Amino acid sequence: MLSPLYLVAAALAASFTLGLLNPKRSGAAYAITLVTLAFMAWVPAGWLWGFMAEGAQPVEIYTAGALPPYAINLRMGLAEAAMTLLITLTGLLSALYLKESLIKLGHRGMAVLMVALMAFCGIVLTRDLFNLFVFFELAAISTAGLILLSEDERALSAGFKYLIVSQLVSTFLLIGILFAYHASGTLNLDTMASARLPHGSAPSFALAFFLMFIALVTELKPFPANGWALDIYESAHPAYSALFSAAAATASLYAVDKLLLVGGPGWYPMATGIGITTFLAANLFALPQGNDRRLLGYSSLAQIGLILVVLGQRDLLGEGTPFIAFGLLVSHAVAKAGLYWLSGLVGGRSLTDWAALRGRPLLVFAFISFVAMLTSLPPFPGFYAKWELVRVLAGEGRLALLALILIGALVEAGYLFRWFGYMLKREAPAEAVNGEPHQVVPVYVAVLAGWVLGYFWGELSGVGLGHHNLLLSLPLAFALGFLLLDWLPAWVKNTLAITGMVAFFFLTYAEYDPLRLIFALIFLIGGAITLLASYDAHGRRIGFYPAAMLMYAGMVMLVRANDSFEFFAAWELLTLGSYFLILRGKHSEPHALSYILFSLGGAFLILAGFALAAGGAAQFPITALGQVAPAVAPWVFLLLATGFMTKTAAIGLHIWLPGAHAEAETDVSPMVSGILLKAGLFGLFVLLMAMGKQRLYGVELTHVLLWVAAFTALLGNLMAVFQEDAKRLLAYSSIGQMGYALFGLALMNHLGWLMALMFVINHYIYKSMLFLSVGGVAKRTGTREMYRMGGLIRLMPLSFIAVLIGIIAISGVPPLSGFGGRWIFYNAILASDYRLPMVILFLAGPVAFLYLFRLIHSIFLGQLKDELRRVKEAPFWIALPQMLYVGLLLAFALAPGLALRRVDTYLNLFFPEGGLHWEGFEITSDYGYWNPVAIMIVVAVIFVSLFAWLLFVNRRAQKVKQFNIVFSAERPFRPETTHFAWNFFAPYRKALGFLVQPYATTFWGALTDFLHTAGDLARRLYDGNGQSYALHFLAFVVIVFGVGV
Amino acid sequence: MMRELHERLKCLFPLGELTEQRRGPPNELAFVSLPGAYLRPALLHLRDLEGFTHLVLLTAVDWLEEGQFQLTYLLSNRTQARDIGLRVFLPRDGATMASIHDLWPTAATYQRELREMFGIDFPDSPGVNDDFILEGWIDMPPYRRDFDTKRFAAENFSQRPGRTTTDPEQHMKAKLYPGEN
Amino acid sequence: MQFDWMKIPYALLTLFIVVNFGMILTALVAKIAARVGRRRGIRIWQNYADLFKNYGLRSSITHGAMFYLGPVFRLTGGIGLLLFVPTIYGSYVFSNLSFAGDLILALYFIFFGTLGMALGAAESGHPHAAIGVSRGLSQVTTAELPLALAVFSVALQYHTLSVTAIVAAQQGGIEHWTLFTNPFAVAAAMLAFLGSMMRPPFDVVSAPQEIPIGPPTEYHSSYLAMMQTNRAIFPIAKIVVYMNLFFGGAASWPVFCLKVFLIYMVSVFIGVVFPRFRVEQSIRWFLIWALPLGVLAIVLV
Amino acid sequence: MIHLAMATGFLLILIGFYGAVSNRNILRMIVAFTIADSGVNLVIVAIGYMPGRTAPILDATVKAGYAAARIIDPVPQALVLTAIVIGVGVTALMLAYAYKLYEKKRSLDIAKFTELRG
Amino acid sequence: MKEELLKRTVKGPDGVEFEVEPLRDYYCEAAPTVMPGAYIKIVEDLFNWARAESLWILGFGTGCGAIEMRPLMTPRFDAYRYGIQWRPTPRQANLLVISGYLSVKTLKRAIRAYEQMQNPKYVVGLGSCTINGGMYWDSYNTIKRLDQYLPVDLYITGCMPRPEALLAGFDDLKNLIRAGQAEGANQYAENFDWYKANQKQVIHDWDMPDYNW
Repeated sequence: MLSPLYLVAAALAASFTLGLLNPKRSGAAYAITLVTLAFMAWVPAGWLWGFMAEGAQPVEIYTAGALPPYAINLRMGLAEAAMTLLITLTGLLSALYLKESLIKLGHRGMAVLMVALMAFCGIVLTRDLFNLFVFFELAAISTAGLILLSEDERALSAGFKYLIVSQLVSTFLLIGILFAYHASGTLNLDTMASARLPHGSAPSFALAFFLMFIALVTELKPFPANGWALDIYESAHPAYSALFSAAAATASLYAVDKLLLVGGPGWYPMATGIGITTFLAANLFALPQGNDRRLLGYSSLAQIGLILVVLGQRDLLGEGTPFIAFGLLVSHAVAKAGLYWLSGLVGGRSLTDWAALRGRPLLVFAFISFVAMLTSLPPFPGFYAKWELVRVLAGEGRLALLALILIGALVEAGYLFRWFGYMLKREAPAEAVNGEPHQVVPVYVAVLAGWVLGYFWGELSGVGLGHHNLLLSLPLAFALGFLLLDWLPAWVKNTLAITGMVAFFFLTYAEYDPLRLIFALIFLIGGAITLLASYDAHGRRIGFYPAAMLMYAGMVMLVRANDSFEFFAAWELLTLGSYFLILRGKHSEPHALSYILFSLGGAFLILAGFALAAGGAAQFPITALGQVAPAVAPWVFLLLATGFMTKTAAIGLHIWLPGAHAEAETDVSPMVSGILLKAGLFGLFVLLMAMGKQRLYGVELTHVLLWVAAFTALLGNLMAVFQEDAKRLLAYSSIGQMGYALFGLALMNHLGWLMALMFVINHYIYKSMLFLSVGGVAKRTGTREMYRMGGLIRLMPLSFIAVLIGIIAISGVPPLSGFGGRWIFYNAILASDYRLPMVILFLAGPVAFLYLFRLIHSIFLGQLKDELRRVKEAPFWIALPQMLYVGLLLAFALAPGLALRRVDTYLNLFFPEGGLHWEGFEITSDYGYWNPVAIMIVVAVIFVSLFAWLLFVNRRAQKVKQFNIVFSAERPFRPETTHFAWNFFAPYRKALGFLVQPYATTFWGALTDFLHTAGDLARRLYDGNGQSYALHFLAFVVIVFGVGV
Repeated sequence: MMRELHERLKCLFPLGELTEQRRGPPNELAFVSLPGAYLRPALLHLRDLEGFTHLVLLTAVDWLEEGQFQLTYLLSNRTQARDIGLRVFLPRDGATMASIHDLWPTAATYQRELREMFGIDFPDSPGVNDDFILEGWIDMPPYRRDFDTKRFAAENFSQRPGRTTTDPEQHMKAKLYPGEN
Repeated sequence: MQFDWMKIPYALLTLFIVVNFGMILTALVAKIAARVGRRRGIRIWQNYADLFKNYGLRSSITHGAMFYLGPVFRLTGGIGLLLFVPTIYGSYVFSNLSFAGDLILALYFIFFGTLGMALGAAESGHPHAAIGVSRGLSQVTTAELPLALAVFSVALQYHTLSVTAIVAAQQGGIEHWTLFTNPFAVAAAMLAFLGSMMRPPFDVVSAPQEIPIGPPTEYHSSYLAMMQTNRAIFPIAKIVVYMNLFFGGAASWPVFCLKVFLIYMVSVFIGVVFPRFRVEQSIRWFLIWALPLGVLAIVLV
Repeated sequence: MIHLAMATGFLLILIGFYGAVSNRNILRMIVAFTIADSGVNLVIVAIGYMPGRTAPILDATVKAGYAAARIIDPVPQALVLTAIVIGVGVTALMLAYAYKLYEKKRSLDIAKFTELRG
Repeated sequence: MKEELLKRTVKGPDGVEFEVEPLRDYYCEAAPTVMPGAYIKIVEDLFNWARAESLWILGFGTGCGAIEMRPLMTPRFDAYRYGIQWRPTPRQANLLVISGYLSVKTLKRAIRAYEQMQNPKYVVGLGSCTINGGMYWDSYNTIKRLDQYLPVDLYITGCMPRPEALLAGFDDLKNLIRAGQAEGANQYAENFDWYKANQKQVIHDWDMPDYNW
């Protein structure tokens, strides 16, 4: 392990050497620079290894041979090693990235770069206040120097603005340091900290500390004193921006952390306040940004603000602080550096210009990895950090702060995922990305680092908190494996995926209780059946399998989750995977965005709910939800239920669903509708099983759920009635169906739950089938507008049969399985205490007929159009699963007991009363009876006899064509004018259309518009004038002082 | 009243004599002829300034002997309850008249009928060449007086043999008063 | 499971009786309506002539597979509904096939024929058929609502979903009928009944002067005959459900005939007095007048 | 004496700040910052001053052994040197910026360099 | 030929172009066939009885005679009591009453309506115009003999015949049907070419398939 002094020494030595070098030999100078930077990275790397693997102890390095306070000392500990490594690695990679630029600039530029890095390292290492000041000034000068050397002309003014502010800052800092020294008699941080108590309360020291603190915090670019930083981020060379965002911020953060050590807990609230304000404001301002680098700048500010909040919560977080702060910091640093490097590869500065990356799957992967890191999604370090942070905050009751953090994070996710959507979906600019290897390599290193850190954090979390390392869980590993296999042809991957899912089911078959078995069956085997349709795809289908398998992995992990952490991680994984899947649709960009936002919003509620429930405990088994303290239990219930209901698209939270499901690819729609929605229901099952009925302010929450469910069912169905787009119709129908299932759950009795489960199974089968069928039709006809189709029954008989069986099943008409659901439903409501919500649900039932008839009529019956006369049946692989589903549906209709009987028994654990009796083929409840086999036989016998009779009577019937219809002795004009399909239920709209005004859409639209407009108006604060920025800083100081006092 | 109108109009258009069919007020009805070239300004004047807002009908008379078609544009002033008919004469051969469908959309229908039944062309009138009442007509326009409907019917339709035609007057006389003559 | 094979001939016997009763009943009703209009009206056996004629038509056309299935669905719905409900209370012979399911089965089986008919009609490609279906389905959504509420109320009242048990609970005098023990439910259900009988004011579905004649526009010969058969069975089957739920059921055929006739006449009386509603009017009517009754029924039971 | 120096220092700082935010000319701003810098340095020196003591230079008059009691606090004296050096560096850099900015727009008005905003 | 009936080239969703010929693709081209009655005589007799007692008239008025049809259903004449009723769709009707003069244009519609009815079906010509042209004997636009174009089972004379005459006529028709002599549909199928030739002689813009199923 080399002395950390080498960090300083090497940089200085190399800089001076460069100065001696012949200016023309810039190649050699570049080589020296790289070697030096590599050496500088090597030093902390050695230390880090030493601390981590060899158990080395932190060391103090004393300069000038004297002990502090008489001399300056540097410290190399675990934190310092990690940070300096982060800084120097960023520097090294940036230097690599900057190859051309640096060689053009010559040795002066390289020297400045090295000095800057040296200064950042110095800030981290030093324990002396004045030394800190010196390093800060060095950093400022070298930063300004680097900016001066940037190519962008605008960077000049930005650099000058930076200098103005840094002049002010240094004035404050210096005066603060000197007064602190005056008050405490030392410049050494540790001495000052240990001697804090006697003079800590002295006003003079407090004022001095305030000056130092505010100066250092300003280096973190707090709101509103951060306009200058944004200008730099926007205008500087992206490699410099990467450096500032990752390295400089790291150093400054650590400086503030060290300073807080001196100031003590009294200053924590101030740090928290500044941090959270910055976090919220920066995210809000980022919303309307169109420039990529400025957006990243805002995001940087926000992230650093968040970390400042973490530092400010040190009193709560205690030992866990580094885990959280570092988790967020490395996520931020790695991602932000990577993104800035990426931005250098993209030609245009508009967000949509990033579509140029699309041709490079690896870069796309890099981008999304970075976005996931920034939004704290699993399996990256930020995820563990976020979980831990929320857990502790909720445990200690800092709920307002928690809420603000989550809101800010949601806004951040909003603009980041919107950007990602642009990249994947917008029209790619003409010029493609031409990344030289030396530019691309840093990006890849960052991605790799992100994943490695994710693994590392998983391990840390395992050691410290007993959580399972997500990257080691088999389903996730399986899913991620597809990233490596993405070069294979699609059918190979499909086979692998199906095999894997089926195999996993049979491996783990015995581990599930009956309820979970049903869900596992749907997720794994059901998913495998749906995947059969994917054989229809040709080529490699880059990105499909990792996304799909990520979703399935998440769902499997959800079913297998034991504690809240696993549950939540699985939830986020399945959300992320399904988001990618949905985003693959041709026009799905806005819908995928609203999906991910609603899902993340829901996820945050779940996160908060779990954290609140855990009350600070590191481990919280799902089953422990039942033992939550009565004071918080209803709130936990509310949070979790709302979170789960975003996934099941309860009314009000449903607006993401239609677009997302409708615009998805043919084989994706059944996955996200037939299967994914069940994840939300599973969550609700788990929640209700554990928590049961809860009352809040005397209102029974399950009763509220009942009303929500009823309205969801009614309005979902009603909206489906008025759709022209077949897939949208099905999507709205899903909303309605989920309303039914939710209703069953909320009934809180045995049969209600059984009914919900029946809906789970039924909905999986028929909605997958219908989406496949309609998807196949849309694929063949090139449209999803139903009125453009018509008369396809003869051309696509298999698809027709699937839809026919599907709609009979959905409508609940005997003898198919939908009737079973209705029968159990009636029995369930008879046993329930509530009556009024049923009214709504009764209305919803027949409404389903409307859209179902419309679906089958407009597509398959009626008049065939000219251009569709030669349409072929859906491709084999899309038709095959449909036929399997038809078989499944009939089997389930005949023998529902196969699936339900065990669950029925299992539910006795929760509701011993009111179960069903299964005798032979007959099913009996407390109220009635039902014999599916008898019904099926009776109906079949009557039906077949009549059909045979009719066929016999009409054996000589003349088969006619579509215009052979009576038309008041006239003839039809054209098929288009004869097919009655558009606005099919016009009278119904006249009567009940007022119920389906898009209130929810308007509300959410207004909310996002408001945020957007607010951000857009408020960011005019940054008028670009250096003097304004100086005033901002002064105002900031005054405000903080005022609030602080 | 109509006379006053006629006097007024005469200053503007070369009108012919006024033929008053019904004197009023109310319910006046009069006809006046004018050259085809002045029809449009006259119609506009009547419609916009004199309150004849309603085109009651547009019809034609075949003056076979004179070799002319007479077009009658019957306009109505509803507030004053009076009608005026403008007569325009055009040569029978290649009869063409400017369309007024832009003044009264309903005129298009009349013009279509005249096109079919008389063979008078109204260029640019919407759908003027489409079938109106007849479908697949193959002969000369049937309302022209030189069209021989009896001969046409005899040639085109199979008649029931043994059919006789009786003069109704004679027939009834014979039936009611069998004793006489 | 033991299955009594005699149930099949018994069921067929019920079917036979009901078909003939239905044929005569509808003719009788038409005749009564004619007499109100001072006409003699059709002959009492007219329905048979029409039926035979339609079965006896020599030629027919077909628009495709669903065109066949439409009437089959329709008639299956009618026969099924009839057979899933016991016709005569206390009679094993006329308990039909009610072992297959309870009231809910009957309630949902009503839709079987409607749905199938709609599909068959739509297959013909005739716009009037689609328009008729659109109207019919729209109307049914709110027309069925009071019935559903009434059934819910009755099931709550008697604590069972078994039709036989519900009838049994109403035995022992007219004052035990649901009509008197749960008048709101009956009122709501009878309003729903009007909506389901295809008579004015709720007959806009077939609207003879406007969209001749709605869904069955293209149907003829034996297809039509099958639907005519259903028209004889289905109203009776539906009325049987009403009778069993609300009017004490019937313990013998004469009582059965009387009650069915009287219930049928309710819709006839209303029908000859009121003009036709448009779809949105009837939807509003059901929501404003029938729905509150239904809600009262379930709240007060 | 101390208070006078310190007050002067703070006054200079305030004058500097005021100058920096009220002058739109970049060169004037730089001058203003230099004034503020001087103020800071004055404050630093004033902090280290103790009445009745001598400069922290060990020579014949101040023996090493008594130094602790005789001299004023040497640390601020040492620091101020560094601060001055850094101040000079920053000022030089700012001047370099001023030069480049003038080259770019032929103007020294800070309000004209607002391409970046929002 | 109207534009919508012309052959046209369309492009399928897969981008392949193909031709659509409306008359061939949208209409069944089969010719009618003779439909024999039931093999067993008594069954056919039963059916004939039923057909006679269930005359469903197509609600289609061709000329001024239609005005005389309405009173049939009023309380005064009450044709319902004879099993007669109106049907709005040819599919369900089995009696076509040509009520008065028949212009060439209407003839086309009458043919279409007739052909869309199912075998057995009956045609009654009402009034002089259907017999010999009546007062329109020299009209350029009405046919003079209905039986040239459709197989007429019965004429009811008069200009106009009163409802009583119609009732009497229907009674005669019933007798014909019961006797098995009303086989117009089969005659039409047998002499299909002759009927078509006659029809096409007067209908110059024939724009429909030869038989309208």
